[in-house]
Amino acid sequence: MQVHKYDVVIVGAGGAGMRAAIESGQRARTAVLTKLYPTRSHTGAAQGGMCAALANVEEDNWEWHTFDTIKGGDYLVDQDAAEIMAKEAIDAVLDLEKMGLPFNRTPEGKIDQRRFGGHTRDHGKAAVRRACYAADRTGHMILQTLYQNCVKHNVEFYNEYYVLDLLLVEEDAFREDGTAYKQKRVAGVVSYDLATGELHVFQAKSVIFASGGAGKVFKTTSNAHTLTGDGMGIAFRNGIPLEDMEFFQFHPTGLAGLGILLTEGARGEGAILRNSEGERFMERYAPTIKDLAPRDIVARAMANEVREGRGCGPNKDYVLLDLTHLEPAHIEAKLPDITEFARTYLGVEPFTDPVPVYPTAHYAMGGIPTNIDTEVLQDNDTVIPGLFAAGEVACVSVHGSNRLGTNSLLDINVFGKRAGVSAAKYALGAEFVDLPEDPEKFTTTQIESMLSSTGTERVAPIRKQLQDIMDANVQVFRDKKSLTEALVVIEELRERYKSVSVQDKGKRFNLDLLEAIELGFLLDMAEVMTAAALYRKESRGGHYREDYPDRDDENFMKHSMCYKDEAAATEGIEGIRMETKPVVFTRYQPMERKY
Amino acid sequence: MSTELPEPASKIELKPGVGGGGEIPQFNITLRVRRYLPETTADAYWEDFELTMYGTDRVLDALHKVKWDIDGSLSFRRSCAHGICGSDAMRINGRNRLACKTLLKDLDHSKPITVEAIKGLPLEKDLIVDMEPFFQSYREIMPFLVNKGHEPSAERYQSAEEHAKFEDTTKCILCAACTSSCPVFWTDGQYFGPAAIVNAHRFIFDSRDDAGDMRLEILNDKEGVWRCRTTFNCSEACPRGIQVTKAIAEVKQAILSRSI
Amino acid sequence: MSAQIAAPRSQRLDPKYSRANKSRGSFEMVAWLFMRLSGVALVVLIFGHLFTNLMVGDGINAIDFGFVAGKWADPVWQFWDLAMLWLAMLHGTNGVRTIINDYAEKPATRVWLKGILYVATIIIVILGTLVIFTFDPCIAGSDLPVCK
Amino acid sequence: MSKTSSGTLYRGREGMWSWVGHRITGVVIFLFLLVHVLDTSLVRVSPGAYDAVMATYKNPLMALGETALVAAIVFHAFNGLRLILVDFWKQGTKYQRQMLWGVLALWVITMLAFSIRHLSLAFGGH
Ligand SMILES: Cc1cc2nc3c(=O)[nH]c(=O)nc-3n(C[C@H](O)[C@H](O)[C@H](O)COP(=O)(O)OP(=O)(O)OC[C@H]3O[C@@H](n4cnc5c(N)ncnc54)[C@H](O)[C@@H]3O)c2cc1C
Ligand code: HEM
Ligand code: SF4
Ligand code: F3S
Ligand code: FES
Repeated sequence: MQVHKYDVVIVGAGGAGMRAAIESGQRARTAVLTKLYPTRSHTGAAQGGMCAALANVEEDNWEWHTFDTIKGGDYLVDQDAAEIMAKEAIDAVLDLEKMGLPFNRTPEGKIDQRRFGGHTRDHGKAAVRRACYAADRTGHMILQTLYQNCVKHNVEFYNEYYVLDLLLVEEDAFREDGTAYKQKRVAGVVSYDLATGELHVFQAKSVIFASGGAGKVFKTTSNAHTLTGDGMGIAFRNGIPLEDMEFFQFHPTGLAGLGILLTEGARGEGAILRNSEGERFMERYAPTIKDLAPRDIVARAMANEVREGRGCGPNKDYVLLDLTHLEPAHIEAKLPDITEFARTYLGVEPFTDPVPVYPTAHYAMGGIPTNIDTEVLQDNDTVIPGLFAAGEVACVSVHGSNRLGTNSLLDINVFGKRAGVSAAKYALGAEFVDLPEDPEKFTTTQIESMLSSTGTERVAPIRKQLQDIMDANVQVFRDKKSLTEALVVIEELRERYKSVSVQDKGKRFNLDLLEAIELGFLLDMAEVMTAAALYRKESRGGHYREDYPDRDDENFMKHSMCYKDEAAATEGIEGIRMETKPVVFTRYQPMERKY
Repeated sequence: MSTELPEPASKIELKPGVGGGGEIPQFNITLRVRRYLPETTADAYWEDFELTMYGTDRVLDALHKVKWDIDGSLSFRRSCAHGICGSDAMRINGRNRLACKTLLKDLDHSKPITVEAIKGLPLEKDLIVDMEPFFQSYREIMPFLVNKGHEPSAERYQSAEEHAKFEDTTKCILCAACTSSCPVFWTDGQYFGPAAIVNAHRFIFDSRDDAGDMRLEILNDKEGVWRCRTTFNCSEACPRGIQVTKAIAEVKQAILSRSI
Repeated sequence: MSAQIAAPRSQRLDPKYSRANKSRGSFEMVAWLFMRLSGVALVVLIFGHLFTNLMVGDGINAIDFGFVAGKWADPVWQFWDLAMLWLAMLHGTNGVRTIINDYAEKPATRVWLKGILYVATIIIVILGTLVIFTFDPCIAGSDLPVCK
Repeated sequence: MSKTSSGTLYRGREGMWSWVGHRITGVVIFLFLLVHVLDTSLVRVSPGAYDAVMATYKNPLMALGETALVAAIVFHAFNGLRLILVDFWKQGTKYQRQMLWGVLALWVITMLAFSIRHLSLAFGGH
């Protein structure tokens, strides 16, 4: 084992991690640990755009953006955070432009903007052009630009280092009212070097989690194979709660059967959805903004069309994204990559034929709870000094129960930057926390037992069954029955996971071992998502309970907080404690959500 | 785009059988993988796997099938699975391709499909190579915007024509398919390689950048652009369809016209 | 216990991968340009050479001491052959130099091979030049009519 | 760095194979040039010596060799011009493949003409 000391350690080199690194790297000694080469991070897959009320092409302002974000999130958004994000969005885009991001331009040479779902002018009057973009590879350009600037600023990367544990110590402390509690403090992280199989302990004053999402819990997903919820899983195991995990976004337009995403930007540029009768069905579900309604609404509408027998194809299990009425030259200029996806992976020519699409698991609205300075919370309001989180892994709650398209690239930039600044600032004024005894013990035991296990279970079948049940039972529509069924299967799989063994016993590039560890995180996250979904007996945003089809502000206008607690049980699930956290309101009162 | 589009029809007649469909074909393949397990055997060797695959499967799916169902020790990098992260460049049937973008149905099934690591970078295990020399070249060409003037308060303007000059090379995902397909790079590992030049091009021709001269200076080296023998392997290998050789030619010309 | 260890596979690189010293000036560029310019010139020179020597009249059968003497009696052909010698040798030498750079990995091998190449080139170029300039049609044993 | 046997040959396309050809012909011509300068130098030794060497060139078997050499030169020359166009003509990289077919076509024509003339001279000679 080797020990390294840094002021700031950042876990993850996606958009959030690198945006933080650019800030903290210039202020304090910073290391970035990432399980992938930085440019392999899934931020690079984002296509459509990043929104900011620049008002470059039409009238717009950040207050409207705030409103859209809050309404899009079905009022479960923390309004102070949304306000900050919408306000700082403008600088976030300009920062990227100054770092060199090659945005598409208007004829005058300004940053061009396009429409995206749920973004409107003047509180819902009409769709507005707010998304800044670089063709349909905005995320790619953001990731590259951030990496380029990390190179410029000589940020230290530890590539292919898997962070497997967080080192927290607990101290006795007292609240203002005199009650005693355990204050968590961060000491560092434990990581596994893929190339050598060695463990490295990183002692740090500040740790930022920016490890991305957990989409691989589902079978049909736009997420990368490597998005296995590691950061959330590590936090959860270490007693940090997870917020709003029942809200998972299903993106309407994934390539049918594959899940590969076709950006909402396609609809922003004028593409529309049709069912087997050739009908533009969104006119029925969202008469004002139709195909540009927020994702939860469109995804549900699609699933509903399929359920009611208006799906296309031999199994009537998808609908169509129609671009055929658009100019080929226009599509080629604005959406070159996704048209290529349709050609490569489905063999469909989007200029002449509509493309088969179906909702695909896309984005975790929930995650590690933080405040607006990205400090991680150990309960509803106690900050863990030195621990920060940003990006998809975190839940500042700017997305509430449903994220608007383009708000995530924005989130990673705004809160990534804030995390970098806050972490460096904290580290410069703090002392190292002593490492606990045998800091790597948990990880060593875990690895050893997997390598030496004589069990007969293999990773792949367990993961496949997990993904299948999640797709079948915890997708766009859910109810008590489907969720409980899912939980039974998950418990069974967890049991089988205990006797999982790996075939590769080596030290070098043992990806077999790491897939096994990742499966552990997936199982945890699936359980938490399902438990939280059972707990929330209402329908809101991305979470739709058929047995409770209405929003219930009286009982559920609050965030869920899921704790690991051996002594507790929620909805019959052992080891999980469910609490709630109030939503922050500033000026928008909940209204019915109509488009 | 600021022109208003006419509203599309609310209902249209669909062509019969639109959106594909029908049975997905199934077929058998032999996947011949170049294995290298330094911890158990000293030398690389070929191993064959007989698999039943489907029409929509890619080479990556075949590799996963082997790893997940047959031999967990088979090692390769991958992440996004749709050609955007650049993890899984490998030599498929003798040519550099992304495993996640190569559909099995497009390959010849009568012969084994060979899969091996990309050439020219140190082999670590199975299909995994050490990417560090590759990234080192990338870092050396100053792959970041350098701007000497005052920071403007809003964005810098750039016309669509100026943008078009370097747009092609912004698509690079650093997969190394090009560099490791270059005959010069195989034998002279010191050559900067096409990927580094592509990324230099991306900045040299960006109207907002002020360090183009420095990059041209770096590439005007004995291991720089003059090393390129225009074999076009790089252009043919690039999964992003970047006109790599053209970009290199433009950099050569920029150096020439600057010196003359 | 907390030893300072450099981050592997990050900015700092194993010296074995680092590039050899930068080349000075624009030698490589000039060499590259020369290859193209000399190439164009060589097309004319070599095709003319081949044509007059192999295609016209009796072709190769006509080539003998007298043929050479006849040609070099004309300063145009003297100059032609001289240019061809120099350009082809420099072009070829530079070409082979690149090939050595490509395939010889060890610096020592590179130096040796290039040394041999340059020596050979110098000898051949000097020899050829001398032959063209000091050509004497009436050298001992010549039975050409001019010498009678 | 782990060295290990390198697997299959890279299946490059036209660009790579034309380069292989260009390289091989370049080296062949260069080696011939060295010899050719040496044999021509014999004109400084004695007419007899020169004529004796020239006589070997006139052997019909050598004629085949000469044809091969000219084939190499012609390919190298035409492909060299193609490379120059790739480097300096704006559309060069786009049409490199078509230009290669052009090179090969010209090469075949030139070689047909040359071989007919040269071989009939060499074989049919005196
Ligand atoms: C196909 C697709 C299209 C999208 N399009 C848009 C869009 O148009 N607009 C928009 O706003 N949003 C979009 N999103 C959402 C958005 O891209 C993501 O939510 C966002 O990029 C997440 O960024 P991140 O930095 O949090 O995580 P990521 O970019 O996923 O990065 C995670 C990082 O963490 C590292 N990591 C993970 N686990 C570990 C570990 N255990 N140890 C060490 N390192 C670890 C990884 O190596 C990686 O570097 C899209 C998402 C997808 C999947
Ligand atoms: C007939 C006219 C000729 C033309 C148009 C021509 C053109 C070229 C060009 C353009 C190159 C550069 C290739 C590159 O940089 O990729 C080149 C390379 C070369 N030429 Fe020529 N050449 C000609 C004659 C010759 C002759 C007579 C010789 C031998 C003495 C020769 C030997 C070489 C060699 C050895 C190379 C290097 C090949 C390589 O690097 O792969 N060439 N030629
Ligand atoms: S230029 Fe193309 S092949 Fe080369 S690294 Fe970039 S994307 Fe890959
Ligand atoms: S393969 Fe190599 S030789 Fe030049 S054209 Fe591409 S860099
Ligand atoms: S897995 Fe990302 S490019 Fe293939």
